[in-house]
Amino acid sequence: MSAVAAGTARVDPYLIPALDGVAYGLLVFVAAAGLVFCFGVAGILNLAHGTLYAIGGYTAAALLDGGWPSLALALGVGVAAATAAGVALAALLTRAAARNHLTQALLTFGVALAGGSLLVTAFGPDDRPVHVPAALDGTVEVAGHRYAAYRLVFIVVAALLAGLLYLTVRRTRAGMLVRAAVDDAEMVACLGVSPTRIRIGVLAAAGALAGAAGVFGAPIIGPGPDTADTVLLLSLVVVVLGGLGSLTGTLFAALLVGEIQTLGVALAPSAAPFLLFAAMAAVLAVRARGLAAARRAT
Amino acid sequence: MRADLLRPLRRAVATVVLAGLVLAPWTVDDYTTAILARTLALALVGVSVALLTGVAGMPTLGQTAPYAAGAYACAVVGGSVSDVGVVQLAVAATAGALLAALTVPLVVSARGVVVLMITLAVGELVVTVVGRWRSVTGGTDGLAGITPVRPFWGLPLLATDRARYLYALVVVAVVVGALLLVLRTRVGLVLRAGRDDEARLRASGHRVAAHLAGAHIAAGAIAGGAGSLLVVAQQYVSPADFAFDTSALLLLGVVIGGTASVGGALVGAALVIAARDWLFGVLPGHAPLVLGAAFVATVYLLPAPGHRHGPRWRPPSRLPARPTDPARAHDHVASTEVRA
Amino acid sequence: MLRLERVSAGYHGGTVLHDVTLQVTPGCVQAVVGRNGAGKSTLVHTIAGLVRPYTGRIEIGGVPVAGRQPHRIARSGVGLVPQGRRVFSRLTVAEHLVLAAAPWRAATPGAECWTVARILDLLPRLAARLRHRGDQLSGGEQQMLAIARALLGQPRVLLLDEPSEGLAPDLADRVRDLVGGLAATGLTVLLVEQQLHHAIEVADRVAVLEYGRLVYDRPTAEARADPATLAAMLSIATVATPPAPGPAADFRADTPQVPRPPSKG
Amino acid sequence: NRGESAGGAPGTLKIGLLASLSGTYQAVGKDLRDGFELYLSTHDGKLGGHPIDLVVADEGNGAPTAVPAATKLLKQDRVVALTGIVGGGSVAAVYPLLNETKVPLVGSNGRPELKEVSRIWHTSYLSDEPGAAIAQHVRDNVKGSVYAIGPDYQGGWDELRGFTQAFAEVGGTLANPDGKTTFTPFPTTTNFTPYFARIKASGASAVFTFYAGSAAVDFVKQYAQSEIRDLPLYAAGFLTEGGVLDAQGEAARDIYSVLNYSPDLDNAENRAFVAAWKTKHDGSPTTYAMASYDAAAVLDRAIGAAGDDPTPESINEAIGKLGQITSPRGTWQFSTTTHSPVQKWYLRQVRQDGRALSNTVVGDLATVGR
Amino acid sequence: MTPLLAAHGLTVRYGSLAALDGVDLRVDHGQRHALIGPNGAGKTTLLDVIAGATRPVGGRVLLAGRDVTRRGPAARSRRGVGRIHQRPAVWATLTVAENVRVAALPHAVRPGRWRPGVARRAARATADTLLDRVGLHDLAARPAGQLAHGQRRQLEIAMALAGRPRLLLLDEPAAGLSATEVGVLVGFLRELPRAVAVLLVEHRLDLVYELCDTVTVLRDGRTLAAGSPAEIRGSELVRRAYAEGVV
Ligand SMILES: Nc1ncnc2c1ncn2[C@@H]1O[C@H](COP(=O)(O)OP(=O)(O)OP(=O)(O)O)[C@@H](O)[C@H]1O
Ligand SMILES: Nc1ncnc2c1ncn2[C@@H]1O[C@H](COP(=O)(O)OP(=O)(O)OP(=O)(O)O)[C@@H](O)[C@H]1O
Ligand SMILES: CC(C)C[C@H](N)C(=O)O
Ligand SMILES: [Mg+2]
Ligand SMILES: [Mg+2]
Repeated sequence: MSAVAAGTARVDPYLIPALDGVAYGLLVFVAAAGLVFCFGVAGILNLAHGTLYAIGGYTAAALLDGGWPSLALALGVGVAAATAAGVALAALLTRAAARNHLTQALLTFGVALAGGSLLVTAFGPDDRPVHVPAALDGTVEVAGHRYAAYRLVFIVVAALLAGLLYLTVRRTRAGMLVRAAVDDAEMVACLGVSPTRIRIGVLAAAGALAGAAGVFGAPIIGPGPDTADTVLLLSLVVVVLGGLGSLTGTLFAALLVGEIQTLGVALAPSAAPFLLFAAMAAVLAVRARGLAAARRAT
Repeated sequence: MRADLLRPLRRAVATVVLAGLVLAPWTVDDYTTAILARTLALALVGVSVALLTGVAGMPTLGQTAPYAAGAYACAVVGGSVSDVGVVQLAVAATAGALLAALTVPLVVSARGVVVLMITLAVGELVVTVVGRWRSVTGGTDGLAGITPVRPFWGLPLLATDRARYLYALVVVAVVVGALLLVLRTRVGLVLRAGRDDEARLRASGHRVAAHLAGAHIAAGAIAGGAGSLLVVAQQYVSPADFAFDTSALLLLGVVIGGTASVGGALVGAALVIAARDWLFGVLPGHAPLVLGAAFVATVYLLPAPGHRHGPRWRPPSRLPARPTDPARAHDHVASTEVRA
Repeated sequence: MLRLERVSAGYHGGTVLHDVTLQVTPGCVQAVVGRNGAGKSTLVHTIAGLVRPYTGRIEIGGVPVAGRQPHRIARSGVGLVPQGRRVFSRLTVAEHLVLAAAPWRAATPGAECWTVARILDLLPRLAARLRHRGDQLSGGEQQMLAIARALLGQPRVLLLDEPSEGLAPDLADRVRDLVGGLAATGLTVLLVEQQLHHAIEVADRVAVLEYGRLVYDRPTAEARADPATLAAMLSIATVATPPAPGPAADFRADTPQVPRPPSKG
Repeated sequence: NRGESAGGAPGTLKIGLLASLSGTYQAVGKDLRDGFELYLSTHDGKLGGHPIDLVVADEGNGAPTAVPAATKLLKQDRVVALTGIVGGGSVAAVYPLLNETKVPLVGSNGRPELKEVSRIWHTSYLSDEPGAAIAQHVRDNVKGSVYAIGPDYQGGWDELRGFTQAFAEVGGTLANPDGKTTFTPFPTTTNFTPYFARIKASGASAVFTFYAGSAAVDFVKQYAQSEIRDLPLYAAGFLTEGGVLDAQGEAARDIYSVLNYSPDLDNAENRAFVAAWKTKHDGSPTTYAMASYDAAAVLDRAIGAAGDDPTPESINEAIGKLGQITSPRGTWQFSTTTHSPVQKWYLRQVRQDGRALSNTVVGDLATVGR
Repeated sequence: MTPLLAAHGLTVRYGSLAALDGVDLRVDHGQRHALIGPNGAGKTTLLDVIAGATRPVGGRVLLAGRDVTRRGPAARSRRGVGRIHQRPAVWATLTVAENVRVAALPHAVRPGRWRPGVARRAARATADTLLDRVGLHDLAARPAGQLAHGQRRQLEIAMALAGRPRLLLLDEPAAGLSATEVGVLVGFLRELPRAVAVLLVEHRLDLVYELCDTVTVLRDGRTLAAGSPAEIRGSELVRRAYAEGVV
């Protein structure tokens, strides 16, 4: 009896961080979804991903007033704006996309720098407050601990997104076309489909995902001058850690990042600043060895 | 575009740039000279990035790590052991090479974006360590008031911006010259081959992992040496000098300069860094906007890639249908492609 | 159906194809042979839009297509089996088949529509590999997939760039027969082939490319009757079928201009 | 020919202002610039009778961008004095340049520990002073131990050390398990929930902290939704200062903080300052703007006292002789040892003020300064 | 005498599919050995295993009596295994001549004896001769990425020979070559020093029967038959194997 109590006592302080790790990981997954699609699946390195997210975030900050209708409105406007930005990016990318990732990086990083600067000019240098619907603003009781209700929202959003993405990418013709275009855009053209259209579609979809993530994620990450960088870095980490293009891999990577930044911090606070990057380097290096061993030369 | 035009053009540009660099400190004010000296150090890191990214095919965001190792090693040695520039340079290069050697197991088997992320992680870890190791590095506030150096035993201390700049220029010229010579030997050939197709290189009997490790360590040594130049140039060093955005800008500068070309990387990295520092001065608060727009514009100005569609943006009618020996028809493309 | 008129094309401003003029009528198989590097693949790519011609006219079904984007050309009914297979390495065989299928595009009148079932019946090896990704297939299996991919697009003009490469002999024969059968249903076929006997067996006409110029273009019957000329063109000792003795005409003198067969419709 | 033009009328002087106009602390940087410009515009664009050419440069995210910008101000524009500078790290990086060019710095925000301050002046504070000022109050009002947490960089170390040292001196105990302050990685930490779990487990009765900028927003918002939201939160005033308070919204209600300034201070100087500020900007001025305004005031008097042809040297000398300075925060003077203000600190609480929340002064704390 | 190559019980599995299932193979010094079989029989996989590009889950590879199963492709190449790939693999941005030189480099001097310049000069000389012989001399300065398909195959042949192999693994060397170039290839193989052993995978059986003295037939990852060309040619079993590959 007392052993059980002692056991619970030892576990108890870590319960909330562990739960939070899940919620935070799912938030990261939602934030990264656009990049998963754009970079992981379609092979377009979009360093303006964080900026697309920030567009959604600022929209949420501007439109949310604590009621449900405003959430719907913000979602609509945020997604539309970020989609439009994605399409604009695709238009800029047409010539560069024929080249390699580094050129894409140059262009999209330029867009991110300029776009971030414009957003700050438009919305000011401060972090903007976000008013979520009152029903979500409170806390809920979890195993005797209080926990922010809004964070639990991400369990639902992430599950929906993951399912949707998986079905689109794996099961639809559009998803197959996108994957095929990464391999050989010319052969896709020879099947009668314009690679330019695919690219525009990909960036529009990535923009929409990032915009939606920005609206949903605004109460937790951003919107502010650093939001774009934070989201971009986390997303890149998660996408690459997840094995580029694998949705389940990305989901696990996001959860890992989430737990490292919560449970890991709670367990080993002094190592906290090193945890994320050390884990990332280690995982990637080990996996690269595995891949190197399995590489087939034909 | 033609090789026979392009090559003399390159030569001419290189000569003008070099002459300009030598004469610069007499034509501009101290401020610009100081910035140029710092820029030279960063451009040398850019060269090491190009060596890895373009020549060896390992895109990197982590050259700030050996750069930092070199800089702090130099600062520590400068403060307590020797004020001789070449000694500091050697120590810094060794420190950079050692750090690079330590990370070899992490990077050699990875490729592409994965290397990018691993090196990013290494860079961030090193910056974190540097920021917390206060007794040696002075923490996040950095080490200020570093003693001036003399280039060689018996020479006077470098007391002016101009002297420091010239010292940096000589070191950069020597290192880049040496690197260019080495790359013209089979070392460069094999590295480029590995970038194209590694499996084939292995099938031909080359030890690819050893080549890559060698390139990585050499790049680390170069970046370490650049660290010592940074310390000389700005007499101050802090973890912020090695932040992620520096790596990112260097990589982009290298892309602008043409990833596989060492000279291009030097110029590209220098341009980007100088633009950043200069824009910060003249356009307070709007530097990112201008810099970003400049990056976008650069993509459109970069030479066209070798593309199957041929001259899309040129009206075909302007091209004379040259009756050519098919064996020779593409020779001019050859020389531009290799450098692209 | 497929008409090229004085087409020049190449890469990066250099010219590979010089003034090629060629016409393939529906129901015909036009074979193109030539030494390595002669420009056969460049010709195929130019028709498919992957290489943009510098000058000249290309017509498909009477519509000029030169300079159009590849996907527009593909939509006008051109199917391509490229050299080197170029299957999508990360898509499974099944996904290739789904992607390539263009059921909305009517088959050539008189020809049966290509369905996945029909393909798998023709190439049973693929049926056993449906869940393999493109890069997990053997060379021959990839070639089969490339053929399947082109057929499922219900092409009216089929460009085959060395389709028998990497196929085991029996299968290569089967593909050759298939090509003949396809033409019989009214398809227009351009067949690039290194194994001359394959080409001669199915083709209605044989053309020879040399340094990017069309130096020979005759009905197969003529080529059979005069194998020595063809052999000389290709600077080989014999054409697979034993050569019948005949006068070795100087082809350069009498075939500067390609005689055009009357259009069948 | 720096100060005097040929006609005998006072010549134009160049003053350099270096502040973060981009990057993490850009809100702070803009306040520094606006505060200084406000002083100029309410004083005919003149300091000490000389028309001023204010050259603004961007400090960016820290030292690497601050150094070239400062080099430009000092070596190209040849300013007679430098002001601003948000980050302590930037000050340390610029410091050797100041010695080289012999130009005084009248800093208005970040202040690292420096060995030699003959040319360095600050109108803001030393980073350990806010914590030291509030320690006694916390000791008197909290029954039980206090948990100390802050960002892991020089600023954070100094702010927290100020509190924990003074707190221990007056007999307070920390709730942190090992008795040492918990530091969170900076600026990477955006999720504080795991730390809140540790605070909960420690059984603390209150929390003391320092964050600024976007980290402050994250901390406060998450605190309000955490399981320790009922614990009183004491902080160095930057936690709820200026724009971050708007972003925090309701979550910031009731937080206690300590600062050398609040816009609702009741003195003539402040009323004029706040009124002038509000004609140009939305909202109330911050301590950052106020310190920069004061830096202008300091330079105004020092240039006036530096003779007809003020040089960097003479201005520096004059600053040392200023004595009492009347300021929106009340009167203060430079400490002779640290060259930073000996000033009074106020206890503030976030409360409803009309429609918005604001930092309301609820009491005076100690006067601090060495 | 120990055979040049001895493979025992080689097994490679991809999921439930056994690409190789306990294959034994023996190639003697100087032997011309053909490997044939329908598509997907496992021929390329077997070459991959011998060259070290694929690790088998079971079995051993012995080169001149030494177990090299755990060695990588580079080590095996330095022990005299040269190969060309089914899909021509060349270094696209290097020129044709540089391709051959790089392929020659590790083999130009004995390892351990470093004499500056010797390797480079030797590699250059090798490149010149070989390019002449495969007929790519005119294209020597062209980036290999611009070669036509068949030209790449010729280049790869030159690259394989530049490594002075003792065992030459050829994966469909004649595929995509025009009749003229096939003639050149046949000439090449005929003129190879007698000591060089060849393991030839080819679907053009006329070439196989013409060039090789031993033929091994693979099917579904197993050895179906082995023997002299005459035996294999007449074998009903082999004929059926091919036919079944079609159905
Ligand atoms: N991308 C390219 N860039 C430049 N030149 C090229 C390119 N592709 C092919 N060439 C050149 O064009 C010429 C014709 O090539 P093509 O591929 O059309 O020949 P081919 O007749 O198909 O040869 P093969 O039988 O070997 O496939 C060759 O000399 C080749 O080197
Ligand atoms: N990486 C892989 N993953 C899964 N299956 C594979 C992989 N590589 C090869 N296979 C399968 O193994 C079998 C043997 O392939 P291999 O390439 O050795 O055939 P092959 O005899 O060379 O055929 P071909 O004559 O068509 O080139 C094929 O059925 C192929 O699908
Ligand atoms: C905004 C301020 C609280 C910054 C802090 N003084 C620092 O040193 O960075
Ligand atoms: Mg071809
Ligand atoms: Mg094979």
